[in-house]
This record gives sequence, structure tokens and C-alpha cells, in this order.
Amino acid sequence: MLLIPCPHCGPRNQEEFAYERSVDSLVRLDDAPGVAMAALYARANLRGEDHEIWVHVQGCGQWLRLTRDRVTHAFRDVEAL
Amino acid sequence: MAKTSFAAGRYSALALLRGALGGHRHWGRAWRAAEPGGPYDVIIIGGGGHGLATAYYLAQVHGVRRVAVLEKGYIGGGNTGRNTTIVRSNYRQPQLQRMLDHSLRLWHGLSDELNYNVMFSPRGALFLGHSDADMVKLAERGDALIAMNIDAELMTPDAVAKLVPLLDMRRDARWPIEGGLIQRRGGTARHDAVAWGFARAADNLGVDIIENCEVTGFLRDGDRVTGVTTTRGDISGGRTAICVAGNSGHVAGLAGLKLPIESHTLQAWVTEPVKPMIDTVVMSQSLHCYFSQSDKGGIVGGGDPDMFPSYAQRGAPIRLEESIAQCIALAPALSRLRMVRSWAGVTDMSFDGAPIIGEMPLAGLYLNGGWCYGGFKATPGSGWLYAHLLATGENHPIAAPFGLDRFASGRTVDEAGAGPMPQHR
Amino acid sequence: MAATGRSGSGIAAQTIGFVFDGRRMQAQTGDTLAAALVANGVGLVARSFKYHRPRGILATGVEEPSALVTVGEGAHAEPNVRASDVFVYDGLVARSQNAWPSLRWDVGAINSLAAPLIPAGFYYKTFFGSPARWMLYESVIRRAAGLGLPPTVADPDAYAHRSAFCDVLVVGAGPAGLQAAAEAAEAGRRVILIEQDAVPGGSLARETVTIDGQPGMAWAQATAARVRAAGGRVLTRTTATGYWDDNFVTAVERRTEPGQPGADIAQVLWKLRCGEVILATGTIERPLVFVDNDLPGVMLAGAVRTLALRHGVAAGQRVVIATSHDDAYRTAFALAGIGAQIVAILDSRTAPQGAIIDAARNRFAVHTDARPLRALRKGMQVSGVEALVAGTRQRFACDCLAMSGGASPVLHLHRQAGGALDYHADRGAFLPGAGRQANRTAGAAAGVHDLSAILPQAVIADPLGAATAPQPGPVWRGEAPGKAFVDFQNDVTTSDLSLAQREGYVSVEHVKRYTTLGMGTDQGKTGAMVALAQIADGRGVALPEAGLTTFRPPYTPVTMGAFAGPMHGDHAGPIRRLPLAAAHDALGALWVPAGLWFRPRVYPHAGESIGTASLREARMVRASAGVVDVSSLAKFEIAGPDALRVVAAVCATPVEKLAVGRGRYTLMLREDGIVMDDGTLWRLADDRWLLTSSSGGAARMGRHLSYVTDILLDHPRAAVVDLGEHWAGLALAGPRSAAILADLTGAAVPAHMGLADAMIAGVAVRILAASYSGERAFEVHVPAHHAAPVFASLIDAVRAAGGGAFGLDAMDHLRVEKGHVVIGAEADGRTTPADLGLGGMLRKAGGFVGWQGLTRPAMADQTGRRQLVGLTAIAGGAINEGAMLVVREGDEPLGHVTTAAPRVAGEGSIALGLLVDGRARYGETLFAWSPTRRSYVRVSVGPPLFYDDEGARYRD
Amino acid sequence: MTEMVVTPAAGLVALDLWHDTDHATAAAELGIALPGPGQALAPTLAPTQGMAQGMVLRVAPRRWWLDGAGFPATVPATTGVVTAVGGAWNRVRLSGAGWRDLLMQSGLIDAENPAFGPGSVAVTPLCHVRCAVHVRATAQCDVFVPRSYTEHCLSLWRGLGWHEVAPESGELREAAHLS
Repeated sequence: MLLIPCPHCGPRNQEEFAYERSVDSLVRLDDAPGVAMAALYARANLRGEDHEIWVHVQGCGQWLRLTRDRVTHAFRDVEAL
Repeated sequence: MAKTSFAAGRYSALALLRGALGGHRHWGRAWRAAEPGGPYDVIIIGGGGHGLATAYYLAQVHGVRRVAVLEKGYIGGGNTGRNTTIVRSNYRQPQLQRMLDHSLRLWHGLSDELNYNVMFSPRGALFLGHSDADMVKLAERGDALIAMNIDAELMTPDAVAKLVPLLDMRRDARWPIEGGLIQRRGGTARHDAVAWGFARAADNLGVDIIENCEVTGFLRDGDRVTGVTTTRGDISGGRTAICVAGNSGHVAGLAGLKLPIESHTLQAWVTEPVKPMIDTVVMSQSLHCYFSQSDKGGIVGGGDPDMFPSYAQRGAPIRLEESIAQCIALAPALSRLRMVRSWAGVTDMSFDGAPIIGEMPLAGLYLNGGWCYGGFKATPGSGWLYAHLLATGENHPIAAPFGLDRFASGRTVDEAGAGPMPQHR
Repeated sequence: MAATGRSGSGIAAQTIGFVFDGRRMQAQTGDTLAAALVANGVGLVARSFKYHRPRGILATGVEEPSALVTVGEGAHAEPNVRASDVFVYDGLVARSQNAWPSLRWDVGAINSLAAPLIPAGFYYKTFFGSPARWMLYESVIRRAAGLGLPPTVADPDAYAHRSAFCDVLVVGAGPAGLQAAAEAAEAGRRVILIEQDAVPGGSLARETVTIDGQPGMAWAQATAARVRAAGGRVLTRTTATGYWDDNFVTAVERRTEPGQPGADIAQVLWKLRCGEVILATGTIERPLVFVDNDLPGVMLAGAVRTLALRHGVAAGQRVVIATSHDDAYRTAFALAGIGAQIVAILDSRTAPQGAIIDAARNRFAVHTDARPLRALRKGMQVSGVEALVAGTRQRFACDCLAMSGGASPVLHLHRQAGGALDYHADRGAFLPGAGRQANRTAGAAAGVHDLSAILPQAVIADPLGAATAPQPGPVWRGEAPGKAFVDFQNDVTTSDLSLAQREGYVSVEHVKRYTTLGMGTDQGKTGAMVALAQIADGRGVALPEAGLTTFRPPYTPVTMGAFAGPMHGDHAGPIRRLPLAAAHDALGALWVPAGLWFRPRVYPHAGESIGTASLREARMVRASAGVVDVSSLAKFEIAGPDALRVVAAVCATPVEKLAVGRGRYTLMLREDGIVMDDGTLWRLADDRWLLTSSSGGAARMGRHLSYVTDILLDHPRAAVVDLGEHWAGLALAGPRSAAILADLTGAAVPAHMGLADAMIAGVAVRILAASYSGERAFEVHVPAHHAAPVFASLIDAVRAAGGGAFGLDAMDHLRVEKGHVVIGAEADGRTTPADLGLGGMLRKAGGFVGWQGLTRPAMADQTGRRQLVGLTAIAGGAINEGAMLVVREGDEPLGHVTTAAPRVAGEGSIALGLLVDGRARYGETLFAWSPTRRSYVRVSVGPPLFYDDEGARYRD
Repeated sequence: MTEMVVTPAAGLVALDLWHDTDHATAAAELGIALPGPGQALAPTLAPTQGMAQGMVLRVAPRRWWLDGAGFPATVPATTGVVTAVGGAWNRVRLSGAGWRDLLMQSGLIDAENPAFGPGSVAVTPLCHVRCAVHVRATAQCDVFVPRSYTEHCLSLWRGLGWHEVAPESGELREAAHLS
């Protein structure tokens, strides 16, 4: 049960957060279709550390960028978005 | 079908009796501890049910016997050994119906075919409906199935209550039971036995099953994959087949490829064994829980995935709480049972909820993955179709809708209608 | 078993009554059921899982594999309770299980005779034939398997959840745990100390030691009191069952004993977030492996000692002790202390040395290089032991064989937390290695057995000297024929392990799964390490190479109800109530679930069916006017100088030119171009917008808007405020609606797709002129806390005009006639705007979420796609919702009916459907085939519009 | 004492400031205190502004709840925006030292931490429902519960031994739409 460091609220239970996507899969509104679909459908899905976008959806609504190890579940960095 | 002979002896009641008289000393290994060799016609990365089934059908159906199955640990140790053993084909989308019913038909003859009792038990897979709207959705699914020649039967509340007497049939229950849709040909199987049975049968046909052999990279000749590097040396082969659902992203990454797959955790649980109390696989149209009773007597159940990427094979207790609360709401007597174990698997969540079977952008490299949380039921069918692809170089028509190109073309399957984010399905 | 009564325990206890298998017996308060049964001379307690072998008490802790009983009666019955893990309460009723017709005469014991036929994994090798044939065999197997009888009625117990945070969590109130907890608490840290037993003390319960002049258990009580005095929380009868990520520990507190009625809350699931976790979880003793080591009367030596010292119960009068290390010697002294005879001590070591050995040699017959080969039986009870003593076979008569094959540190939680293990060959045991989380292990679990090392500041007086580390028992190599068990519950023997190895199930996980080793309710707590030693020996490798299976939560079995806790009954999933729920009840609403919401489905008159009533309501709307509650619709205000950017990104339709005071229908897409939601967009002011969307998609839409704003647009000067619950929404529809509203507000009503502020019943409301029904209609938005008088006024006014309230079903009938799509039905997560015939609404220039996805060939090209169509039953009959659309019965479907409805204006059955190449099929005849409902209705395909093609009725 | 008083949070207004709006500047401009994360403050008075009474709660990185009367009805578009949100929330006032216990049985935040004292605010799920908690005093705490979930929460809290007492005005409870 992760304890996710919300930049606004402090550490909170994972139940309060929702994972959105990995940072590399952002689709910008003005991305060309090919670029957009490649970003949407091709994930590095690293077995190790990756950068992810989460939101404190059951709390303050803050969006965050987490640098997180997907094997150990350790957070290395958190940044308010 | 002619009975296959096994080097280490066919299994039968008579053989068991002979064993009883001789202290069971005559049984040999179910499969050889093969050493890496080669070159192989086909290298299958992943000794789970799907990989072993692929190897078996390659040898059995296509006569391709120079096959190696490379397993990083022990065979059947991934999702094959950690699912809730449900087998059914009652999906809604025709592409999935065709594939999973093809698989279900194989399940029905599998124990005999493999000469290994995989304990496939068509005890029925029942979806419950909790409202008129649910019942319409179930009827729609049933209609779609029957129209595809797949069995489905809409049940009244009374019929449901008779089939599963422990369900809470009160009208004022939180999720009242308005009826159900059952697939009587669906049921459960013994998950480990599926891996072992395919391994034994494939080994018997000459397939090399190489355990404790982790793939660390790919051998390349330009844009062509010619084999793999492993912790036990290089192995070369004509076609290289990834079959590591849960870790597809990682293995494809070794070839520099990205996939429309993300690895998520799915948990399951089992209670202490008790005498028979539930004979049917129970699921729900609108809740996220399912349960059945194993032959040993434990109630096996599960619910939603953990909804974020992870390779950890461990989840959060909140998911257990939710699925258990829903199970108890449906069958209140479950409350007094005790959970004896929970576990987690890493599922290959594809971006339309359907599997990916097809050639990769690198020649000679193939993928079978993206099974989300529903791969076990597909084991024989998946292996059969993948074997077809690996033997012929072309996807079988049943597997054709599941190529990787569907994401770029927009021909996604999306059974749940949930869109590309795997945490939403 | 010869043992009866109590001797010299010196424990002040009251006598209470209990029943086992119909026999009334007496126990003392503080007794476990195991202790009470032994005290009453009950040896045979249970039958094993597979062979139905007679079994007795093996252990006194949660590790007990054999003595499983059902405790409690009726709805309170709890199966598979370990006799060692239930404290006797007055009136406790226990019965044996997995035996028929009785525990003593159990038909299932025939399995023992058939044992040669049913070795490990036998079922994989036989029972071939069709699945139906297998299911015949299987039904026999299923009945034979299982342990206790299942509950059949709802659980009468209540369960709670409770969170707690601490700086230090200490698991285990033995000496090491108590010491750590007291130190931390007195240093001002927030401390929680949990202990699975009913009292603190842990291993002290089986020692005669004094600490700082107090008997061990009294010191434990005093130390626990110190923890409490320093502000710490001490939870007894509480087991830490799961160690999850980020130092999150779940623990289960039992407030009532198994089967015990009463108490408000039976169990509490604690959710502990901890700064640091100290695991002082002690050890679990291992059995020795020899033939028939499972006979009643063969017990773990530590358990025998606990019975003697804690409960004053002698497990036997003539006892043989078999051991591989010093600890079991203590059992000899303890038993002798309560008057039992020590027949012999069999020590597998060749030359054990030390004070306690010397002391024992002075009092008892100590045999070295001695180990049991076979337990001898009389009836269903051990009567002696055949041992190999210095190479020769000897027999010793006894009524209790106390054995110890070493001890395993309890490292389950350490492992669950991701900690490493270090193997210590000299102890034949794993000790905790590096932890991955903020946790450490203390005391015996960390391999420290000497009390003076655990409590360095205390004065320890132990008449038997300092405890030493246990050493493992010898590996069994089949020195005598017969069954030697390594897993007592699942009847796994050493020959099963060998068979598995022979057949190539070499990996320890394969051995486990093939033989079911360690897969019982005890999860192999006593036998796992013994089995591993056997496996390693069989393979000729060192034990760590044989591998180790994964430790998974829970540590001990947890009642399912405790996981659910308050999520029970109506709270299994929260119910959302409309602001006007009471008013709808007063109008006789029939409720229908819609996600978590409950919404009025229909307001039936007496004797009216739902179908009749909803059609009546729909016709009422077409004829005069009706009011429907649309409060659960999602509503968002988007305001600020950059609000247009947000709206333009989210909505796929033109937005920029929408005039202030006007609204329009809009679509919101997913990134793959599929319709996510639909709704109406209103321009409240130049820089302020209102977006409504579907009830069911409200949470998704809220998050989407937030994502677009904060992530895609990088914080424009615009705020998105979720006002879904702020505004109650009442849709007033029908030809009389404009007049009614004008009358109520005393003002002109807005034109179609216009909006206005107004007053109704003295309450400020917002009126949006939008139509879903096809009639002139208005949505009245009012702050939810002021909704009641507005609703009352509207209802009064429509009733006066011959109308009334209408529900969701009528609304559905009305919208089908107009071909309006619903999210989840027509927009099923696989349809594009073009599929729904709405492709022309999209902004050509793109720039909204999803535009790129729509350019993909299979989405841009409409050929072969499912398209929205209208369906009309031609020759009577009602079209079934969900029916397949086929050319003829038996064909593969070309599509399906998404929503069906009776015609409101007119008679007959109409529907909307998704049909492959549907727009090219206008005029064709198909069948709506529902085999599950045995209906087959001929339908004609046409455009999805059945009423007022020109849209004349909803305009001003 | 374990008493719950339920009233609609009728006057609640959300104040959103833009991402690039300086909070201190905005506070001065608006004449109200804008508390930091996890905090509530009584609005301070600025001579040029109305007499705001009540409480300002920080509920999100860029959002405050203005709870009371006399707050500015509009704010400059260069600064942010205000939106009435009171219809969405009921206020459950918990009186009694046991409010910490209630929170610990309903959610997953450290409400037993002495640092979570008067003036603290937390937005967090209670009974699986996103609520806002405002500690008013050592023995009093407000929980803002979404209107539609109020009965769900209250019924669970009744089960924990809390009983409801009528607000001073009975109409208020009616407006909270509780049956």
C-alpha cells in the first residue's frame, strides 16, 4: 500500500491517487496523428524506474510526476505538475 | 486420435495400479531437463502455459520439432501458476468469441490429448445481473454468443438460486440478483497441470524445455532476429517467439521495441478449504469480483487489478477488501470463511483489452502477449494459433484480428469499450 | 492419552465448561482448547485431509497443522479453527470435522488403505475421458476434500476497520518485543505493540526464568504496562497478517473467540502505517521426521512444555523426548516438575555438551546419537517409539513423544516486506538478511536466544542456564518403511517429495504444487523447512539451492468478513441519493440503480406495470408536460480568461462562436477518437462556460477536464469547478412547458438552446432551454439545498396542466423516438462520432482531444463500420433490447439493438441499433433475433429518427 | 459527547486563483487571509473590503473554500474566479473528543497525530467518499460530505456510536435533504 508524497497534502495512501500514464505517452493536442498514435500506443513499460503522471484524485486534485521503480515500488522523485 | 506413447510411460489407472505395487519407482521424469542446443527452427521465450502449448502444437500439428522453450525460472511459474483457473468463451466481441471458443473446444479434449489430467471441469461460468439493465446486457451477450454457435443460457432468479443456493436472493440486497447468464461449457481447470501436461507432451515430441534460462538479448542480422542471448549462452533459431505475458514489455524492450502493453498487478485470494459449497464459477455483470470453489475446497476469488504499472508481483490490500466485500454481498456465507493466502501476478495489459498475436517490426521476431487478466482460459487456443503463425509465417484467420497493426489502423477490439488506458478496464 | 487433571501450575483460574464432540468437559480460564483437550485426556482430535489419519494436538501456537475443529453453533460455527488458537470460553462447543460417521470410526480412513494408489499427483495420471466423466470422479474428490463444513447462512458477526499511525510498530510481545516497545515508548515515540496471544510474554510462557526478580510472565505484564503508561498502544489477540509496501502493516484483532456470540464487533482489521517495524516474532518449532510421526501423542517438545508451564497440563505421564538440540531438554525438566516421568531423552547429536545436558544426565536417561525411526501405536495413540540408538534399534514405551527438530525463525513478515534471508548451515535455518523497508528483526526471530543478550540491562535468573540456538534434526532417508510426514495437514510424506523429484518436479515451487506441500491452512509453518532439507538432500544440494517458496499474506488465515469490514450490507458499495429523494418517494417513485445513484425509474399508479406506467408518462410529456429529475448529470463550470482554450480542447464541436446566453449539443472524445461522453455546452458569460455530461461518466469527465487543463494546457488562466452536486436539475418537457415556466417565473422563457436566470418559488434558478424528449423543454438548475420548493412548484404546475413527474424509462422512450444516443448504449466505447451519424458536427480543424485518433484509416473510412440506425418492427412483436440483427435466424450478427422502446407517438415497437454499414441498409428488412428470449422480430432499417423529423416541436 | 449536527454548507464558495497568481498579493487584493496547504484561517479584515466572517479553508493547490458571509462576490479576472459550490456539500459537525477515532475508523489519514489539531484541513476519503475535514477545536471537527453520500456516511457513523442532534433550525436539516 504505497504512501505517495503529494506535494500539496504530504504523504497519503495510494487509495487517494490515480495513475494516469507514463510521461512518454503524453499526446499533445497539436501532435501530428502519427506521432500522437505512436505516443499513445507504444510504451517503454520499463521493468525498473519510469516516469509517471498521477493525480491526487481523492484529495486535493494535484497532478504529479512520479519517478518510481516498478519493481521495488520505491519513489525517487515527485514533482507537482 | 492414435494414443501417443510416452518414453516415461503413459498415464492411466492401470499404470497407477502398477505404481502402487512397485512403490511408484517406475515413473520417470515428466519432461527432460534439456540443455540449450540448437539451432532450432523455433525458439519460444517463456515456459508458461501459452509457450508450452505453442511448442506442443508446433510439434504435434505442424511437425516442427526442433523447438526450444526457454524459461527464466521454472515452467508455469508466471501467470499460469497464479490465476483463478476460470475457463470460458462467453465474451461479447466476435473476434474474441471465435478465438476463445476455439480454445474452449480444445479444453474439452485436452486431458486425453495430453494424457495428463488437467482437471478441466465444465461446471459452468455464471454471470449475475443485478438490475434490469444488467439483464439486458447479459441477454445481449447471450444472443451474440448463440448467434456465433456458442452456448449461453439466460437464467431466472429462481434458476440462479437453485444453482448457487448461497447467493443472497433478497430483493433489498445491495446488489439484488435479477438473474444470470451461464455458459455451461465453461468452468475451471487445474492451472499447474496445464503447464506440466503441455510440457510433458511437448517434451515427448522432442521439444527442448530449458528451465533457468533467462533471455538477455536478441541475436540480430541487420533487421532480422536470428536467436537470443541467454544466461546459459547464445541460442540461434529460425523464428523467435516472445510468449512472456506479464513481461512482454521488458522482453520486447531487449529488442528495442515498444508495445501497446503495460504491466499491471492483479491479485487473487483463496480461503481455507471447506466441504463443497459452490459448484459454479460466479461472476457479475456490473461488479468487479468473481469466485469459485477449487477441488481442494478453498474458495478462490479476485477482483480489479491494482490499476498502475508494476512488475512487483505484489498488490495492495485495498483491492482485496473491495473484491471480498463484493463477494460477501453476493454470497453472505463467505464472510465466515478465512482467507489463507493472497497472491499477485503481473498482467500484460494491452491497450484495447485484447491479446496481440503477430509478427513484430523486426523480421523473424513474433509476439504473443497482451492477454490482460484473461490469458489462462486461452492457453490451448493461444498456443494453437501461435504455433500456426510460427509454422506458416501467417496468422490463422482466427488470430488475424489480433495483429499489432490494429492500433495504428484503428481496428482495435475493445471488449470493455474502455479505451486505450489499461487502468480503466 | 493418560494425562488428566492439573498439577501444580499455580495459576489462579476459574473452571468453565465446554463441549467437544458432544462430550461435556471442564477447562480453566486461560486455557486454549488444545490445552483443555489434553487436560481432559482427549488424544484424537481430528482426521487428516487426504488419508483421514487420526491426528491429535501437535503444537500450541498458530502453527498447529493437525488439530483443526469447528467451533461454535449455528450461524456462529467457524470451521477449521486451530485448537491451539481458540481460548476456551464458558459454553464453547467444538466438534471434529472431516470425519464420518465419527471421529473414531471414520469411513474416509479407507484412503489410508488406498494410499499406495493415491500418491502425490495421482489425479494427474488417471480419470481420463470426457470432461463429463472427469466431473463424476471430481464430485467424489470434492466431497472427500475440504475440511470443515461450510457456513450456509449470513455471518452474524460485525467487523470494523481501524487505521493507526506510529513511529514504531513492534510485532510480538515476547521478551525482545516488549523490551523494544518499552524503550521506544519511553523515548517518546508513538508505539504500537501487537501480540497474537491473549497475554504478553511470548516464549516466557514456557520458561521458568525470572527477570529482575519477577517470574517471566509477570515481567511481561509489567513491561506491557510500561508501554501503555508511556502512551503506547498494546493490542493483544492481534495478529500482524500482512506487511505491504511503504511500511503498511495489516493486523487482525480478535475481540471475540471463534464461535463466540455477543460483542458488538467481533474482529477489527487494523491498518498500520509505521515509521519503523520491529519484528520480534520468535520461532516455530520443527517436527522430526520418522515413520508415523503424526500419531496423536507425538507432539512438539516446546508445545508439551507450554502445556506444562502455562496451563499446568501434563501431555503424558510417561514421556520420551526426541531432539536435535538443547531446548527440548527444558521440556524434560518442566514435565518432571509437574510429576510426569521422563522415559528417555533421545538426542540425535553424538556428543552434546553443556550445563543443561549435564543436569539432564543426572536426572534422566539421556541417549545420544539417538533418533526415532517409528512411532508405535496402540489404538489411535502413540504407545512407544522405536529408535536408532548408536546404531542399534531400541524401543521405548511412552504415552507422549515430545519431539523437536530445531526451530525456524518466523520471518514471514520480513519476507513479505521484501527482506532478504541468510542461510545459516550450523542452525539449518534462515535468519533475516537485509530488509528492504524500514524494518528489523529482534530476539529469537533474529537468531538471538539467550535472554541476557535480549535484555542486557535485566537481571536474568534461569535455573537451566542460558538458551542456545537450536540445531536441525537429521534428514530422513527412509530408514524404516512407512509414512514419514513433512506436511501434517496435507499428508505430504518424504516419499511424496521423492516421487516429485523423480518425475522432474525439481524446483521447490513445483514440488510444492505437485505434492501440495505447505498449501494447507497452516501454510507449512511447522514442516516447510524440514521438507526443504529433505528436498535438498534428495537433490544433493545445499538447502538454499533448493530454493524457498514465497511468503504471502496473510500470515495466519483471516476471516473474510474482516477484510470487508464496514463494507457490508448497503455499505458494500456506497449509495448516492438525489437531493430530492424524499420528494420522489412521496410521489411513489420506483427506484432504479444507475451506477451508485438511485434514480426514479417510473411513478406507477396502483396496479400499473412498469411498462404501462412509463408509456403513460411518456405520452403525458408528448401531450402536456412532465418533470424528470436530472440532478445526477455531470455539470462543470469552466471560467477564466483562458476558459475557451479548455472548452475547445475537450469539446470536439465548434465552440468559439457560441454566443453568450446560448448552448449547443457537444461531444467529448477519447484520445483514440472514440466518443467518451456527450452533453451540452453553454456560454454563461464571455469567459464562463457550463458543460453538462452524462451521470455515469461524471468522475471520468472531471478527471479528464483536470488533465486537459493542468497537463495538456499547462495551467491556463481558467478554473474547472465540478458543480454536479451543487446544482439539482429538473427537466421540464412537453408542449405546455413553456407556458408553465413562463407562468411560474413571471418572465419570458428562453428560446431553444438559450438560457436565462429566473426565480421560482422565491428561489434563484438557471433555466437552460434544451430538449432531450423532442418536445419544447427546459432544464431548471437550482442549488441542491433549495431544490425542494422549486420541485414542488414545478410538480404542482405540471399537474395543473394535466402532466406530472416522469422517470428514466419514459425519458428513454422519448429519446429513442428522437434518436438521441446514450453513453453506454449507442456510444458503447467503440463508436466514433461518424458511427453515430454525428461526424458532421466535429471541428474540421481538429485541435480537440481525439482528433488524431480519428484520422486512422479504419476509423476515417466508414466502410464496414457499425453505424447508428433506427429499427421499426414491421409485423408486430416487441423488439428486444440487445437482440442481434441478422438477415435470418442462425446467421452471424450484423449488429445489435442498442435500445428498444414502444412508440410514444403511435403504436408499435421501435429501436436504435448499431449495424454494419447501417446507413447503406436503409429500407432493408432484417430480424432482431434474441435466442435467449426466444424472440425473432422482423424489422425495417431506417434513419434513427421516428418523431417530428423537422424538429418543429422543440423550437420556440 | 459524540454528537453530529448536519447542515447544508449553503454559503460555500470556491475561490480559484490562477497558476501564476501570487497568493500573498491576491490575499492583499481580496482582503482575506489565504491559508497555506492543509490549513484553515479566519478571514482577516481589510478596511476597504466587507466584513468577511467565517472561515477560509485551503482545499487544493489553487483553491480555497470561503465559508461564511461577507466575502467578495467577484474577484478580478486577472487574479482568479469565485464559484458558489455550497449545494454540493453538507457539513457534519462532530462534537466530542472522539472525532479522531471516527476519522481513524473511516479513513486512512493520521488524524491521531497531535499536529493535526485545530486549524488543520485535509481533503481525503472517509467511508470511501472524498470529504473535507476541518478541525475546529480539540473536541470539534467539521466534515464536509458530498450531499449525495451524506446518508451513507451518517449511517456508518451512527454505527460507531455517534448520534445526530437537530441543528438549531430544523429547516437546515431539511435543506440537507436527509430523510
